[in-house]
Amino acid sequence: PPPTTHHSWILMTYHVSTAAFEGPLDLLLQLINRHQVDIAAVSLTDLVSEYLSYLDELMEMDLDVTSEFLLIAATLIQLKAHRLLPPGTEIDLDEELALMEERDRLLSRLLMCVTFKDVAAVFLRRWQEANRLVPRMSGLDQEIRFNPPDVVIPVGPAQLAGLASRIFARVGADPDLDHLDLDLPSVEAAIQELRSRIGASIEATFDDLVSHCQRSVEVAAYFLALLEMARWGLLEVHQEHWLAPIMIKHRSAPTEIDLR
Amino acid sequence: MNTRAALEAILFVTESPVPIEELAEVLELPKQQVQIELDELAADLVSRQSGLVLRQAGGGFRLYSHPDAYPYLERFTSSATARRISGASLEVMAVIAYRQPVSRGQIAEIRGVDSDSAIRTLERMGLVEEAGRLPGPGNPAVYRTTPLFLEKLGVNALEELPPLADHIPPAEAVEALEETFRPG
Amino acid sequence: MNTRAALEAILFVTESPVPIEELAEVLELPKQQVQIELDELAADLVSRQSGLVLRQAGGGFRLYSHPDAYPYLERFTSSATARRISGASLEVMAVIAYRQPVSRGQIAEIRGVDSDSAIRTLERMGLVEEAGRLPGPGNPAVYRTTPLFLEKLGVNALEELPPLADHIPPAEAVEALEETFRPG
Repeated sequence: PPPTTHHSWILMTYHVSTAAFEGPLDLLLQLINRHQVDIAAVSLTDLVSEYLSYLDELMEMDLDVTSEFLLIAATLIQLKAHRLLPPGTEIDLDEELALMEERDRLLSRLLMCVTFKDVAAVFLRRWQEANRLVPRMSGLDQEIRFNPPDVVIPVGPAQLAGLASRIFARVGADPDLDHLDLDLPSVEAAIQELRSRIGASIEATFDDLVSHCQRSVEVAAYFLALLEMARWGLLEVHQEHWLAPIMIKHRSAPTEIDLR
Repeated sequence: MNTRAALEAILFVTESPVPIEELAEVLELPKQQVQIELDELAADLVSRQSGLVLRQAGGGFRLYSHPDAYPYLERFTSSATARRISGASLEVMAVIAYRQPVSRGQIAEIRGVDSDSAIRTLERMGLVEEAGRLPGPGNPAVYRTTPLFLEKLGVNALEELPPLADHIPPAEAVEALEETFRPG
Repeated sequence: MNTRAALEAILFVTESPVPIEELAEVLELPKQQVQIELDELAADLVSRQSGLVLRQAGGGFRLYSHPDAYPYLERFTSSATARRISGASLEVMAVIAYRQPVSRGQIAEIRGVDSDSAIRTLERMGLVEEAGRLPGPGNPAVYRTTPLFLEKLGVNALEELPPLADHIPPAEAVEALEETFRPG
């Protein structure tokens, strides 16, 4: 086999380990990337079934499944169906052409998406560099006023009103925390820590486990870690009622066989 | 990085004078040592005829532009760079125009980011001004737009500003905002 | 006051990079002379291991704290709090940078996902701004990058951004992708 020295190309700069994806194109790219050890084609059959199972999961969770998701699913299914046709099957030329067109559109969108992701990685590096260079923001420090004739407001009344509307609308919009340095704790780190802290045969409450946390985001990270570990069967989680303390029990090895 | 350089960087970026105790803490040095470094930095600025000076004011230390630079800085205010109203300043102007009188804290709350330096710049430009102080802790200043603002925008009175018809924020958000606007 | 000192003072108070032409005008010196002074100031900052650096980006010159001083600065100014930026915001920033002026719809089309919240974040950070509206139903706004964006990316003009063509996946990779999606 060829040496697999280089990483898969699609998300060269994006390492994604969880199921967090942004939209259908991103999901598709991640699935391709996951299967791609070297630069080689990925099995269409695997890709389609994985994509569809994610789609199922999203619908079950009642998440916002946009028409984009379904459109791409339809194209994928058609492509796969086409491959499964026995040789010599009569094909409708119009349908064939339409499918080719859909396929090319999907391909070019994927390539465009990858291209922008790649350049975004360059932006990130530069952004991080620039952030370490701090400019002074206090402006003039001597009592100097601007010459009134020099002052120019670069917008008209209508634009100013539009700007004000947007600002006030933002107040009610979903909070985005991008611009804050929250130093968010990672769930993975919380899992590591919980694993080492919850040794064998320990019973604890969630409050005990997070007593050292100072911020609610840290508590949230531990909570997510807890859910994840419960899902893996490493922990047993129990709560009497919704205000009661969350009890956590360590489960030794999931390989233990119940003989009863 | 040596202590002098770190000290210089801190005194450069700070927006208000830094007490020596805080410098000592950040640099992890005894106060006496910090004082020596401060004295040396000040002397160095003087000896190499720098355009900056180190001054002790308001209970702390900070770098300032040299008083002799005044004529240059005055001329600089007429330059396109200094006159350009940044996106941040424009936003602050829009908030003040439609919510006046409004305090720094309320502006920061609405924009979601600290807006002090933008307010200062607009003040220097003569587009906004203090319009009294709120009762309550700290007696925060409130700001309003000036006649120059109206003139430059090309309207005769505040009543002529176009109404904010679109983008009505959801009811809870309005309530939360009004809560923060209630003085006292 | 000597030229160097005046230059230092201007670069100290400015709130955005100053083009060399403006420095020449304020200092009343030919551009070449100003360039020499800038070079000397930059060299001087390096040689005396200053905590400040002179940088050319965003079409002009400005003083910044030295990168190594960063760990000391966070508590002194809000502009030193590292602005984290999400992958989504970076991608939207890239799309706007290379496709400007571009509408929300076009951005969503390229990314395959609604990008409104990332656009809002970038707007709030002052990295992108509205650049007018398209004719047609709903008059959708189009966006462009701001001078702050150039300053942050360390370039002087959009043309200095890395060519998008350099980031298209290699031919073998495209072939592999085509192979995957071959229907028959």
